[in-house]
Amino acid sequence: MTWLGNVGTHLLACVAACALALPAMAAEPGVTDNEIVIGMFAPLSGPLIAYGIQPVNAARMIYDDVNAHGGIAGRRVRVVVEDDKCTGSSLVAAIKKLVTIDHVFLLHGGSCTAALAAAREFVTREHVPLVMLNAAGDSLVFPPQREFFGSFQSTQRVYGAALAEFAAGPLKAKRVAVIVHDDDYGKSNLASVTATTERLGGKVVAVERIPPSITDVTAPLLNIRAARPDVIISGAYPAPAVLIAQKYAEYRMTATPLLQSTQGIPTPSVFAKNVGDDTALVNFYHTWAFNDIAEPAVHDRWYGMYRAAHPEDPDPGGFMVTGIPSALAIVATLRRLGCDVTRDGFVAAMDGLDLQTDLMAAPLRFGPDRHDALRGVRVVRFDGRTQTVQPGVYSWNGQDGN
Amino acid sequence: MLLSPLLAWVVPEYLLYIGNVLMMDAMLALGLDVLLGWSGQFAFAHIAFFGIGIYGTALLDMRAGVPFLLGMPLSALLAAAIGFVIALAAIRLRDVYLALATFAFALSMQWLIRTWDSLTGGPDGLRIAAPALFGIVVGTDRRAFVPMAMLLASMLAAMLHLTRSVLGRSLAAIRDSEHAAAASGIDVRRSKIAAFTISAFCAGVAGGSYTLFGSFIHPDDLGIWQLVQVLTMIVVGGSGSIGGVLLGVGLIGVLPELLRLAPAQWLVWQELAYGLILMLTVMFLPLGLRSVLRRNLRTTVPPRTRRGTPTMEHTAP
Amino acid sequence: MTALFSIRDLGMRFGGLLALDRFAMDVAPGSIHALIGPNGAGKSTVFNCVSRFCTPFAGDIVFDGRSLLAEPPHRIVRLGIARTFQNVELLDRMTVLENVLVGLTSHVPRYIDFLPGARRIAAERHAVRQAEETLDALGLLDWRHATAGTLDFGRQKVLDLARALASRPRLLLLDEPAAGLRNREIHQLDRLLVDLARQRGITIILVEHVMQLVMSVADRVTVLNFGHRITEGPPEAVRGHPAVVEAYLGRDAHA
Amino acid sequence: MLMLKLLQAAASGVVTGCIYAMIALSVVIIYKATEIVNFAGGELVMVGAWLGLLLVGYFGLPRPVMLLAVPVVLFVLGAAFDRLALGRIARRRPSRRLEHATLVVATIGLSNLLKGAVRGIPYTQEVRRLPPLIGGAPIFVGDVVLERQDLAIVALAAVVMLALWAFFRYTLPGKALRATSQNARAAALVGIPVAGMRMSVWGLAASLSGLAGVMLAPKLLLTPDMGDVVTLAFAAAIIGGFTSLPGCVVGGAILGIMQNLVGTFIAPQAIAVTPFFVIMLVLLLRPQGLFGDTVGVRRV
Repeated sequence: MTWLGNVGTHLLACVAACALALPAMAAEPGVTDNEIVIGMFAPLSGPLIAYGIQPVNAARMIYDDVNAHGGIAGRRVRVVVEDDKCTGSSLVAAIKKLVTIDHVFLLHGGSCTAALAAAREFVTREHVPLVMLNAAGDSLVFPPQREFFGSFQSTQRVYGAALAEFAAGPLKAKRVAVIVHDDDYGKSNLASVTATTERLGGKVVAVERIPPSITDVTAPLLNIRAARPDVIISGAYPAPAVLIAQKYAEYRMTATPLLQSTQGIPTPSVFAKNVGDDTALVNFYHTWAFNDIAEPAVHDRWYGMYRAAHPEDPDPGGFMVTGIPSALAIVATLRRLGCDVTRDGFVAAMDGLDLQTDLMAAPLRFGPDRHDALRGVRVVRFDGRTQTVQPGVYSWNGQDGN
Repeated sequence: MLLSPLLAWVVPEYLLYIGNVLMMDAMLALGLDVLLGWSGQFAFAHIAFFGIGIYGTALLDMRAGVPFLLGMPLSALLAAAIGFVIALAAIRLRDVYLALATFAFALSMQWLIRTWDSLTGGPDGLRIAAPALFGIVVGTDRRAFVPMAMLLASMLAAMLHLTRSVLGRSLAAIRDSEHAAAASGIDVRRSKIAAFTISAFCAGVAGGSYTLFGSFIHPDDLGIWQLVQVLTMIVVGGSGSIGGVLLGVGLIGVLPELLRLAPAQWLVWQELAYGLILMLTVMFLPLGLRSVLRRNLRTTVPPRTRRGTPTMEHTAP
Repeated sequence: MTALFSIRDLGMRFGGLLALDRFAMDVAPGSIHALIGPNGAGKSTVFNCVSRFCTPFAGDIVFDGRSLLAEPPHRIVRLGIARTFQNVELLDRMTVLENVLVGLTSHVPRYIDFLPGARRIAAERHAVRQAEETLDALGLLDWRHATAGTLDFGRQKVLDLARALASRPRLLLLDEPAAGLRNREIHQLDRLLVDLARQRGITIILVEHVMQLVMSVADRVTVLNFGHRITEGPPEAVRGHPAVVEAYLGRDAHA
Repeated sequence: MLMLKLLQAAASGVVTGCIYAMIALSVVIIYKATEIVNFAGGELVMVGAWLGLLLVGYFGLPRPVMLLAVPVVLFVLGAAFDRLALGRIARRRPSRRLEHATLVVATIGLSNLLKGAVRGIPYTQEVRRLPPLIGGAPIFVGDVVLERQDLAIVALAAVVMLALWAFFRYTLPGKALRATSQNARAAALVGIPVAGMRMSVWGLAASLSGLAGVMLAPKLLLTPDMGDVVTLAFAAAIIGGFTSLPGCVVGGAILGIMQNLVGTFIAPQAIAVTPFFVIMLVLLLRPQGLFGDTVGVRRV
């Protein structure tokens, strides 16, 4: 329970200190004697609600828990939630409302990197810290920007690098085939797979960039089969990921391991049911940034907490946990600030974050020149029924594919 | 208009942003209405012309150093030129085929923007550098508000002129009956091409105006759903009339922002609500909300006393 | 007699259906020429060919010594041919006045939109005055600001005619002007047509089912069935023609 | 190897093409009867598929019952849409031209409505799949792999196409529908209930879409956005001429094969744009498609 801290002992000291610091802080937006306002935004409508509704609920659960335990330095956390629809214009409207109408202290949200990028100039100009919820694209944290903190469940660079490393290491693969989408996720996934593979002495023998709307994956899989790879790395989204696994089995390619990035497999049991044929999964691996698969105790704790906090949603999907790490990082940083809560102070404190949690595969770390929190993920073998976490954490070295 | 400089300084940036978006949507919708409401053609290409306006203005500024005041009209002209070529090829098609051909054009343009990385930034989107007007860098909602209002005002003036012009009357005639229009000497083909071109030009201007306050554009923002939003505005307000279109832009544009006041769990049903609004409007108010507002203002009942010597007399059947 | 307007061996096909088969007719200047025949005989197709809405595969249409087949639809009215429509093709959402202004299109210079303000306004005023004269002549002036779609059917038919007359045609094609009118109205139409032809010298081709009108006003009648010309002649001669009685009059006489 | 690639791409393309064809058939019969392009065609497929999953997966109904129930429910949905929305629009006619745009807008409204309704159900947030009706090991023809369910899809598309063709050609209601579509006024004169005909066409098309959804769900995967596939159905229909039933199937197969060939020999990135190019090219060069019986070009 590192993140909860020693609430009782600090409380009195802080309240006293805050009373002294009060006049200096009156000007900081979103912070009063007894309240810190956090502006959250995520897709609550439209095609991508799976990345918004439950993660936001999970983050709120963390804040509610903090409040239930006395708040942070005597202040309660108040959350204002807005819908961003995962479109640029709606997201910018949401952020501008949160900042200029609700006067929030910081922004916490964003599930879609491309939409979030539309807010870059405004956030930078207003100097509002923006902690990304679960966006897994790279464009806002590479190169790092002062106000943006992200990659709490890692980014495409990490997924790509981890799978390439796993392929070169335990699987001893020399020839790698890559299948990704023709969007920003696909671009950075491919870049880091290529760079890592080449660094480790392997070779990318086939690159297939497919549209997310693809209905027939025959062509890319024929191309891959013709390239005779030792391993196939896929960065596809859920529906194409299923089509790929099916076609891969149909073409008897299951001797070649199939490695899938997280975004294609939100809930493994549903994925297996969709593929419909466990023989497709005899040699199947995927990345996962969380420890809830490896350790049932971790799973039970966080899912139990969610069910208690949101009894109306008793069966959360696999992406629910993606709302948690960023909230934990915010709470930990606010605690370190104590009562002297300013935006500049928050940014500086975030830059020094080094948070070890039971939930994440690796520590969440920031630095002045590093605003991507998580660089290590686990690789999980999945045969359609059971998930076996492979030993070790696979990490991105911070350079490949930059 | 006179108030706008004042407004731009006292109003929170969020509201200014909404205002700017509404003004841009108004230009987009007015342009689409030239095609849909005036000449009765149904086409999806509008969103592509909007994209050409955005990417054209931004790239001319950033890559070639062409200032906004030159780059925006140039991009709009480019949109108009492409619109003209499409019109030449597509205008002879029947209604449905025109809709389908332009549907395909809009989607392939989106694909082209997404795929042509080196020019457009492709799937990473494009950061738009703030343009300068007369040496003043704009790029924020506050500074863009007045130029946006001026752009919209000029477009409104042009539209008013168009409604009173012979071309405007010809388009209205084509919308109501192509046969009667042609038999009365209206060159239907030429008028339709003109409407298509003007419409594309307006979309280009609307796109160019986006660079005044928008700092980023992504190919995902140029999809069919965005066009359906504009379409909803026109249909709900009342197509074929400037006032109706502005009314629709105001209502439908503000709706998602009003919904922010609603409980979060309602938001999931937004899409359904849009569909319902669209259907109910075309079912019960084929001329849009405007017709409700105007019903009391303008009467179409003929006067009781009549002068002149009628050659033919009619009583109601 | 030199014909102002003649149709020569016209052939028109819709898919597999032969709509017109070597159809021919000549119309003398200043005359009222009726074109009759049962439903689907091809009468409206003749008009649509003249309006250039459809293109025949054979034959020619000549007006004033000039072939119409080379002309696009909007040029026809400029040559002096105006028409009305069987089911009334009004510009429903425009006002009565605007409908007639549209009819004046062929007399408005095409560059008018680009004229300087004062001259444009003067030209527009002139057009409105002409339109109002036409409306006045047909008794629709009081409705000039009404939306055309809201008029009753009878007035809509008059407006359709007003729009056609506004172009000051030399040849007027009327597609069932009497359909749906009452007896009294038909009587007035009768007077109007005669007036147009005798006083204003407008040549009229009349497609009509109301035989009472045809027999009263027509100088000449052409009978059409299955795309063929069955017979042609003065009304009295046609009335007694056995093919006509069988194909057409026998059924419609009761109407 | 090249030959094998070519054959496999073609075989698989035919199957996907038949999926497009099934949806295209529904779009085309509506167009033939009412001259409306149904932009909600894909959403009807989507609703059918989710409904099938609901009946089998949640209520545990046996499959034959589901196969019967889905078309029935969809028939009601389609007929109700025509009756309540389109019929009302067609009756009050501000102007003929406007009416057409309005009817298209109504189908766009229906598309959003259905999508939004399904999206509101939390279960649909994740991609789902309906297990195939026919399972079993794939069949090898030489080195070309053919899945049994794929063969079933091809067979079904052919059967549905033939059945519809026969229906329109030989049965009385079918003939009445054809007459209605060719000349509604004349049809009304000879006593065909035009409004009822239109309604049943919509019902028929919707139930066909629903059936297609149930059959295709194992291959397409269920999401609230799966209706976007209607674009591909449009392309298939346009290749075939947009009014021809066999044209849908041939057009679908051509498109499916073309997409796979483009993906295999040019770049998979170009797969998405292939149907759009096909639509534009066909409309530019040969608007009547391969088998269109009406010319898509007007004189005015």
